[in-house]
Amino acid sequence: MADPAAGAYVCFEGWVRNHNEGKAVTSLEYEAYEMLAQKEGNKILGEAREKFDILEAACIHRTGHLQIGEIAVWVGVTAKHREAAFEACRYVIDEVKARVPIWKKEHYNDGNSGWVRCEQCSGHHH
Amino acid sequence: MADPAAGAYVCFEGWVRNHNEGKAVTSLEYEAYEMLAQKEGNKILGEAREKFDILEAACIHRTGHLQIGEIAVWVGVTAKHREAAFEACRYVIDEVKARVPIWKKEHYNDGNSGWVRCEQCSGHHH
Amino acid sequence: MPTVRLQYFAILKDKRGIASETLETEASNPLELYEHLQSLHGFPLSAKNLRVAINGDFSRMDHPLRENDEVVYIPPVAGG
Amino acid sequence: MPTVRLQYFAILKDKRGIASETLETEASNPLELYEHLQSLHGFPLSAKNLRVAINGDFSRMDHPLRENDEVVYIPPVAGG
Repeated sequence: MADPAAGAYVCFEGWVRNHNEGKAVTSLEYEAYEMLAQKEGNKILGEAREKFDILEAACIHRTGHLQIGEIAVWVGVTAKHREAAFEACRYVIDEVKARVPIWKKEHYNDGNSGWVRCEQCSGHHH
Repeated sequence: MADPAAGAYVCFEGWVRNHNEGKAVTSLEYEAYEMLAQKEGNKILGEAREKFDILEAACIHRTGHLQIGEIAVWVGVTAKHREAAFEACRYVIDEVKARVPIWKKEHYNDGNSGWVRCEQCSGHHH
Repeated sequence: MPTVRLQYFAILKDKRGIASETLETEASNPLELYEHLQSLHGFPLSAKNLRVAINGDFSRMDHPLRENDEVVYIPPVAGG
Repeated sequence: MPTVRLQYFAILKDKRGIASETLETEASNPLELYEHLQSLHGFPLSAKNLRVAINGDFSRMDHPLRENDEVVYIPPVAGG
């Protein structure tokens, strides 16, 4: 994303953390509907370029089984000035989390697991 | 800054860009009152840790002669959740720019140079 | 009766036990089809908590199903 | 008359032509000292655009100067 006109680079990384909503998490499993996830991700990046005075925006989301401390998602934005870079980076990660068809299953230290944001579902299962 | 409890990492990098206020910039020269810059920088990081629910905050500012595209300043923040990480990162860079005794001289492509934020000064000089 | 191809993800894949299937359906739209599948497989999500994609694009739940449509139900997403 | 050590940065260093000096002064505080130096060296910044540090901490412009104080005038900063 190097650009001689860029004065600001803001990045967000989502790291697999060892807890969620009071539960000890041992690892995460991400699954994506890849084709639509790519399409929706690109749409979000295009929106960011339109809404904010930025030079470039990019995002990578991993899938599969990830351990504590691993990077699950990265967003990077360059801009002439920092305000737009911060706002656009925040916009991209918020929209990615809300709209892109990616799901995560948490594995807990008691051996159980559960799909996140699936509270309506029939509870956790082995 | 690795921490198993961290779910979010936000960073800001200030890059030397090739223009400022309509002028073509060829390089920058940073000068710091180092001892006070360190002290004031640490104070800002402490404030960030108090104000926001973060795990760690750090900042590095380079000095000397930097070329276009080089990193001049880096801020990194980890937190359980991204909101606090974004807010704290923004806070740190804003305060660093406003309070830390570091100055920059821009070198322009016409051979002139000038200290930034020194508009009251007697104009630019060879 | 159109023949459609279904792909399952996340909780729906776990419950169905397979990642995809092709079936002939009397349902005229994704909502009707989901309600039928839910009664067969005990999917724990109600249709109002789902989105649907047809042929790789988000679509309405009452969009008519056509022969060879690729249908994917999207449980609440949780990337990041 | 205290003897103080001055360090110059940025535009002030450029104008003064040296990075530091030690001098005896009749000025009772940093403001008076700056006004004296400004008249000698033609510093282009007025005192109201400066901050001052004494012995490595930000200080008031009317803080009394003491023997061996380290005085640094801080032009508008521009990090980042």
